[in-house]
Amino acid sequence: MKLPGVQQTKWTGVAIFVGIVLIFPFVITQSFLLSQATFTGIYVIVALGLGLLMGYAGQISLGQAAFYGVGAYATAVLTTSYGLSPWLGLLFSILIPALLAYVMGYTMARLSGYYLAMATLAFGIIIHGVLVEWRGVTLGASGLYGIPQIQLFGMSLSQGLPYYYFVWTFAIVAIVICLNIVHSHVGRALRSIHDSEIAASAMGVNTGKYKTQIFVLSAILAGVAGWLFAHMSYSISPGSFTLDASIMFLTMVVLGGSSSVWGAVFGTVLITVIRIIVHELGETVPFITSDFEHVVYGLILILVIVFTPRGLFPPIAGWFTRIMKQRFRKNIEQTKAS
Amino acid sequence: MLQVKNVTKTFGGVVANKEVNFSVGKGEIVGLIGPNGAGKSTMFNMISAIFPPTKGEIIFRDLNIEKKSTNEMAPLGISRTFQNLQIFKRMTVVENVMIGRHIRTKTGMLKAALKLPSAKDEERKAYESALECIHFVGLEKVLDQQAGNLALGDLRLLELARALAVNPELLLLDEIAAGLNQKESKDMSKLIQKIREQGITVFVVEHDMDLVMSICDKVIVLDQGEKIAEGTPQEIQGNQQVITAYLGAEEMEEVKQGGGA
Amino acid sequence: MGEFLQFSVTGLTIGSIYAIVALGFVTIYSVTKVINLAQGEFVMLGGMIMFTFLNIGINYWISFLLTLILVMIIGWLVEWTIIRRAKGADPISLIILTIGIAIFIRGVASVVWGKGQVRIPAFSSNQSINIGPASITPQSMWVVFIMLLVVIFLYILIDKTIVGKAFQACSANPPAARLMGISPARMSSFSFTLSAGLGALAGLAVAPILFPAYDMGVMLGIKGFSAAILGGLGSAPGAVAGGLIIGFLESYGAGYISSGLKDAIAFTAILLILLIRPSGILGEKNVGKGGL
Amino acid sequence: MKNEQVILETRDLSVSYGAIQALRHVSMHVEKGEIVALLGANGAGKTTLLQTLSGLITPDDGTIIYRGVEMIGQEAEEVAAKHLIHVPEHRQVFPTLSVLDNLTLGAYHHYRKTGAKAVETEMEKVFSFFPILKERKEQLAGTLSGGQQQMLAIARGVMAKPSLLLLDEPTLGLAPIIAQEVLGLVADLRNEFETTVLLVEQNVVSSLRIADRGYVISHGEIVKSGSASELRNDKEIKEAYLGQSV
Amino acid sequence: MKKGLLVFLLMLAAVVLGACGGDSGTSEETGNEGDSPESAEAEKDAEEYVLGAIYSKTGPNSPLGEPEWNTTEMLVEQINEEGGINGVPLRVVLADDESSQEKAVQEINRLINDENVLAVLGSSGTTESLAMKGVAMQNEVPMISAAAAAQVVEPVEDSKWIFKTPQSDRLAVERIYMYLNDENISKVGLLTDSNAFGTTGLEQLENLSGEYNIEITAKESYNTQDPDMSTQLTNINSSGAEALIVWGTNPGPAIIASNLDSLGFDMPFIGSHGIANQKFIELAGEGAEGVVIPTGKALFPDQIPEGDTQYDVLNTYYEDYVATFDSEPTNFGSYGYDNLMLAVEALKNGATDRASIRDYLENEISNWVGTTGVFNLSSEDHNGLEADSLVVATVKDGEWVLMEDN
Repeated sequence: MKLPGVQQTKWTGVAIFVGIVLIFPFVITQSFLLSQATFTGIYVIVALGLGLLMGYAGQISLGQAAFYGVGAYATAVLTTSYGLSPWLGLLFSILIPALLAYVMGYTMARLSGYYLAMATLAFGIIIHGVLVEWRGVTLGASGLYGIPQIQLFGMSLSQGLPYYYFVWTFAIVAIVICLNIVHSHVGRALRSIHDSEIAASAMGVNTGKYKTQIFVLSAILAGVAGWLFAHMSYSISPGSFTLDASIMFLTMVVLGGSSSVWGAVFGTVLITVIRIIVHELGETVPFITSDFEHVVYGLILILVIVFTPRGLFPPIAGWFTRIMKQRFRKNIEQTKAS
Repeated sequence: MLQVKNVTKTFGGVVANKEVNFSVGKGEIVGLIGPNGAGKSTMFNMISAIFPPTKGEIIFRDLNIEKKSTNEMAPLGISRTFQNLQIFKRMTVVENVMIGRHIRTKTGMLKAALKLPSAKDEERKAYESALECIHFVGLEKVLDQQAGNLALGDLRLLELARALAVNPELLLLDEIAAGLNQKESKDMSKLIQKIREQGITVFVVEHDMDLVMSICDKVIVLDQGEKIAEGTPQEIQGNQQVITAYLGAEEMEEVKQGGGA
Repeated sequence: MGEFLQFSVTGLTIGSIYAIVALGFVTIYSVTKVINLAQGEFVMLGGMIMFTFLNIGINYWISFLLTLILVMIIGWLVEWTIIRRAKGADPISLIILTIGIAIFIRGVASVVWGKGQVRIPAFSSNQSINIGPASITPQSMWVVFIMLLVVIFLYILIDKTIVGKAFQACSANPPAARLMGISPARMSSFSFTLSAGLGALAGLAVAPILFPAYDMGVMLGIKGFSAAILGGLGSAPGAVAGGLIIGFLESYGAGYISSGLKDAIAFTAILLILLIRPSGILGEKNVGKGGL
Repeated sequence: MKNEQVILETRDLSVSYGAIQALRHVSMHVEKGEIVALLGANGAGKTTLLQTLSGLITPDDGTIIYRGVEMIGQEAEEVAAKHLIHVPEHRQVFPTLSVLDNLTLGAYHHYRKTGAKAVETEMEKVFSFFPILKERKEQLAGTLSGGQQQMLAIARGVMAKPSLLLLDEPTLGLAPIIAQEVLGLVADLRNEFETTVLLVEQNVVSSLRIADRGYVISHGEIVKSGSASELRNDKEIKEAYLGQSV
Repeated sequence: MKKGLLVFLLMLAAVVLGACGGDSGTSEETGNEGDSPESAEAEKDAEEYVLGAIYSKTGPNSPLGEPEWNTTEMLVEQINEEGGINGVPLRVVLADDESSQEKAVQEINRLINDENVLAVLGSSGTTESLAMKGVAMQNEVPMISAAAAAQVVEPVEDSKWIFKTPQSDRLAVERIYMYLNDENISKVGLLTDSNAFGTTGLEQLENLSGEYNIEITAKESYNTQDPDMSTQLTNINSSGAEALIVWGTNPGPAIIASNLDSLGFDMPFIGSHGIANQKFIELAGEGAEGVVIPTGKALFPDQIPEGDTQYDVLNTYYEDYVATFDSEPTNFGSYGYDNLMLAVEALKNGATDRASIRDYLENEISNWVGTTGVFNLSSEDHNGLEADSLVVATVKDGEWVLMEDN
């Protein structure tokens, strides 16, 4: 069904992406890069939700890592202390963050801009505090360990190839879901809120409802990512769910651009690439350490906001499309000429 | 169809509307005019529930709407355009109009996420009726363009198409002709009349007097927040109070000069 | 009773630290509507630069002055090279931009000074003073004193000088201010310079208490930001109130409920206050804006 | 000779906001000591013209010459420092500052050069002219009545020692009697301080009473110009405001 | 690795392609730039032993990780200069986990699968070590951690492949309680950092108190970045504590020491081995005087009695380290030393594959003299140290000194 003039999912694009994800481990055999790619998949899921929240609902969250952490801890606690199956754990990794987000979204509906940023920041700090202090359940700062692996078709999913595919299956489903939402009337309504909230509501769009829904969705995605993270790791600790992590997710989204689903994916992959580059350089150039990585992150955020506030993805995609079109045209001309 | 009863609106201490009364009958084109700062936009915003009046009632088809929220207006059958162009700039023309169909779409986020057949079906229907509205205003040539790239005249038409997509019974047009040239403004008059022929009641706030005087059945004049006149265009143009409101008080000046001499 | 007094003294000390940092936020926000999340980094720079000067053997008070000046120059540079180029961006972008600046400054600091904490001598003696059953160190009193000094200084600057009035004018209505010949761009520079100075002053005051390190700005920045928001953005008295409230909440929370949950308690209280008053305790009202 | 008298001149000034062409080839001039009225219906482009003159808007095309100097490209704050003072629409006093502070800010650029003393004489002049402001000098500007705020806005402009004062709808939203009073003050202002005034007004009759000359602007173009008396009796003006007779 | 990067960049391009693919419809472009992957033949030189080491060289744990890292580098150089292990050169692949679990997991995957190491050393912190534990167990690679917390190697049946060299915080706590018993102090107040180090310390302090008849009168905590702990100290003081036990790393304990000083409470300050460094004294200044801690002997090898079995090992190591890096190795350096030397010991004795290294460590290490202590590893104990590997130290005139009562 083609509807000219309506933003629709380009399924060929999705197919190409899936293809690349599929063949990646055959091209790349290093375990290090494979584990990087696996983590990238997990982060992509969080970034997708945050991207929708920022780009489509026009809201900010400085506490996204809290949902990620709640998702991870929900399943970790239930599977280690209560012997629940990880698959049942997934249910709770979705439900608990969703519930938290619903309450948050509902009560914070009155806040915007800096006040909202503050509120989400506070939320992140509170959750982190609870994870650290609720030692009876979370085992505190030193972390919860002994998290079981996920069983699929009678097989234990361990780190490496199986988990890579497992994570990316979830990531691609998440991408498709986000694309569907964005390219539905819901996504259109959200985009309209971004351009003119007043006109959107005059057309009958219930802006508050959609903002809360997106907030919940972003929390669910973060929760699922947390679930994936927990069952990949033998152990999790509150240290993975701090403000730093929230800011990392934010960086990914801003870098790629929040105005499209692919922007978040792009940003996440790009951050991974930067990490690998810094890592590589660090092995040859002595003064480059992870501290240097932070300098680079900071610089990237500054440069992106100053020069391409909509993120790197839209200009790069635009440039790519142009080049392709030109090539295409040339090809036609050549065939005509011959 | 629409009744405004004793409506007063104050911002802080400033009175924007004071005890305004009027009504709009079904199928009419009614104009609301007045000099700058007379309180027209305030009145308009109250009718479209952007904010509530301080006092008084607004009744649409026997329903008090003064306390409703903005997004409840479209389902009731009231839609509007905006003077300072509230176009969704980063969306295409047809997408803009499809937002007008929003209230007729029932697909929730979950269905949309999974792209169920019913969602697809609804999407196609919304598209088709959006196309109808686009044809009606004559924007079919630019339907897949980014709205942000359109010329002013087309933007006004787009706002109109979007408002029509709601299938309104009452259409509120806020300075739909502002910034248009003579010809565009004439075309707009014709279009508004065509809309009325479809049985839609039209209520306009306008500065373009040529437009108001040529299409309106009834004109209401506000000055300093109060209603000073109501009547046919001819009556209004002849009304001394209206002329004074617009051009200044001749007699007052004489009084003052007399006093000074 | 003795405990209560001691908790209060501690709360006052901590609160005053937060209040000075919050005043830095407010100074910039009230002129430019930018929340500078790198404010904590100015505080850190104050401490670390002071350490460097002392380390190369410069006299204490000369180092103090040089530090202030250097940090102010850095603040000015931040505005001139970065913030100015992002004018008109929405709050979300500005938040991210200043987070970027903070990460950048912190990263550079960790490369320059390493990760370790440093010790900086107190302004005056270390002999603590007893107030009834409670006791307070002279440096804590200095912190409170500097906080008061900053409040008075800001009050005089904003309310009694033409520059302060120009500040307010830019804040209320930048285009109208330009029509008076006031340059909002220059005021923005000035506010960043000033607030970097305030940050540095905070850093200098707290350095003898908490052993500065490259990452001290994170915590102080967050608490200062919270205080500024809690007080209502753009209000200097609000910032002081916000800072003190958080300080007391933390101290009483730690004292009477649980020291482990004191941050969670303080932030929960902040959330609740924000839910009741979405624009803070002394939040800005939309003065003079009639219609839409 | 005539050139020396011309304090401000525009040629072919065109301005657009995105798709909207707000001004089309506007050419006009103001002579020293004149009050020139700029008339036209709402949305005709009067405010845009003033904002362009004061440097708030950069035109697409055309020139602005003020006291012999090309002004395009100068920032609003630089323009203000050259004593070309714009008193904006809706008064725009600083509501949270006192009357006195508002006035002091009006003199911002010479206050910074010459200090508080020099401003005092200016302040006295203004107070003698607007006694009501002296009475209320400690009051917050936001708490003044509309008419008083308008006077404050004008007085604030006067504090800047204007060579040319651009007044944007000073009577907007004022009761008729107050509006008359404000316009009367504008006339007195010219007489007393020899300030040249470019006045944007929708109240045609009143403004033409105090103006020497006028321009009528419609859809961003100057459609008519002439002396005040010529314009007063012009039928087209009425049509420009109230529409062609049906 | 370089090729890997390229492909990652390609993945990036893929995202772009993915999004624009529908427009351009020319997808075959992707294949263009990605030449076939280099068949990563990092030819395994059989004549080389490869170990992996992950330490937190940067991030919050860097005070721990850095001496560990340095020690490892120094020792490898020394070993190879002396002709390697039985003539075979030793190579240790060092990796920095930046004090993060995620990085630790990525690095251990790299070391095990890409670098094919025989054993993994590290990491410095508990949470990182726990995260690595999962991977090491899965891949059946011996791992020797430098983390304090006992749960890294406990329960032993779930920790078949995991060993660790630092005295478990359990031992440190026992050492403190022994000291308190000697001093006839029975009521203590606890003030612990809310981070992993402080939390695990707190657990042991609580668990062991009964055994040593210690009554805990107050439990308070603080965050590493907190500016003032007077409130917690006031509560502890009024709880009737006779001594204060502080479990944390710099700067917290230094702030507590000066708070304690200014509050004028005369409770003795008992710290953890986490502040067994000169930095603490430097920060706390006057307030450090009289602070008592349990510590490994690496803090002051010259104060160890000459008759001590560790005397030679410790002093040689200490002097070499100071000569090479111009700083103190601290106790953490000694963990780095023992981690590596235990693995080397196994290799030396012919255990040259993963399984045999593990078996050797578990079965053959007894009375092995390291810098941290004398190790007796067994299938019941993967740490193998006794409380006597710790001594009690106090600050006198700005120096750590061994307490005689030992």
